[in-house]
Amino acid sequence: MEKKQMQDFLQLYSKLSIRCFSDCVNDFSTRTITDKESACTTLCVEKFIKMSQRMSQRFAEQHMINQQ
Amino acid sequence: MEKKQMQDFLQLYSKLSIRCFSDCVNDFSTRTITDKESACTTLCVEKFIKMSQRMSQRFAEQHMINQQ
Amino acid sequence: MEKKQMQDFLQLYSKLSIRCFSDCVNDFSTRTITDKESACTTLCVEKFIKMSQRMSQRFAEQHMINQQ
Amino acid sequence: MSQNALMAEQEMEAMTLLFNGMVDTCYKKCIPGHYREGDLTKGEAVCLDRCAAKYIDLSEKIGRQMTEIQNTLAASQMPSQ
Amino acid sequence: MSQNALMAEQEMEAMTLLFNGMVDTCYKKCIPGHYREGDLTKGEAVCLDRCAAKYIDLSEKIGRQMTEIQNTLAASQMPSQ
Amino acid sequence: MSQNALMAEQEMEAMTLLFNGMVDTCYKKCIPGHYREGDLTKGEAVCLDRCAAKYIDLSEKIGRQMTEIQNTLAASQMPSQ
Repeated sequence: MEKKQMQDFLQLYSKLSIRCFSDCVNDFSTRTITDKESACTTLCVEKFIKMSQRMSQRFAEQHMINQQ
Repeated sequence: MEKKQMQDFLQLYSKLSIRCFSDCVNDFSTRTITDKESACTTLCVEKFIKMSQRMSQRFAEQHMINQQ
Repeated sequence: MEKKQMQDFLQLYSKLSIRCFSDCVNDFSTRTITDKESACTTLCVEKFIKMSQRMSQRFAEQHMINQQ
Repeated sequence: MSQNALMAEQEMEAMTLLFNGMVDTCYKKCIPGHYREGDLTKGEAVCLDRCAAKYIDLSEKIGRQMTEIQNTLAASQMPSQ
Repeated sequence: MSQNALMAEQEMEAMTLLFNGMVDTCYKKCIPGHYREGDLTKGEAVCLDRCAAKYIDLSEKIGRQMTEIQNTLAASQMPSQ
Repeated sequence: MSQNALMAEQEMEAMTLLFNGMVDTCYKKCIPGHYREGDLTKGEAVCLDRCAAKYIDLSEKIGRQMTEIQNTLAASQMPSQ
């Protein structure tokens, strides 16, 4: 992987960790992730990546058109 | 425009887009910006830039004095 | 101080200023910091730094173990 | 760096900032903070498409307004130089 | 820069991002926004320890999921190259 | 880079961070999120001026406290080196 790609990957990784943890984990009565928290996180990551891909397409379509 | 100035301009542009869109656009029943949203955005940009200029002056006055 | 350390110091300084001001200052009827605001800020800085140190230890313990 | 390479780099940076701002903002507007499925629902997808279109249009409007303000400021500062 | 030095730098950057994300997120989850004392209370300390453990575990899980998704994408894009 | 140029750069970076933090924080404290006019109202302007003064004073106080803490830490770690 190229350096630029690696940095994008790390940025996305950091952003997903913050966002999905914030949205999915609220119970601090134990130090172990519950099944519910784990399932929520899987869906959060999946949804965010699908959202990102869709936004990329829209951005390419619309922004490129406007630029011409 | 110098490189540093251009970067400041881009940062401000990004910040204003995020802030004014977040504050002014809440209707996603159409893909077209409404007149109300457009007017709100114009005022938002104007107000933010006036705020920024005022803060620059205050910062220069006060911070420079404290440094001496 | 090394360049990297200095940048970390400045980042922490900026973060603490934003956070502690946001949490501790809400009265804009004067331009002078009140005793209450000043006391709150001292505790905020102290608590954040203690929190940071504790998190560093936990991070080192747990993350290093997981990596092996 | 050549003038052209510098402009290409700035254009790239502008696009990245715009895209990231759009993703973060539209995520907040269109995706609720609980997750019942990994796919985008129909409602989420429609909301995101409209949000993207509006975000790009509004950003361009903001860019034009900023350029105007900057030109006005530059013109008003001429005499003092 | 050598391949090894580059990897070490990226590892370092990944750790810094992870640590900063953990500190900011766990601060929001565990420390109320008023300050009655400078020391961490017992409750805050326990909450932070658990939050740190959970954050690191969940981040690793997310890293594995992202790698999987990336591999699936890379495989699916092979034929078109 | 010379020692002086490095210090000037760091001073500049510190000022930029301080200014940006002040603008963002005071905007949140003083400007409501709806926009009825482009000019700053009298109330907004007064609030911003006071917020700026307080922000700079408090930041300097925080800077002094951080330096003290750092010195205490450095002193306490001396013996173990």
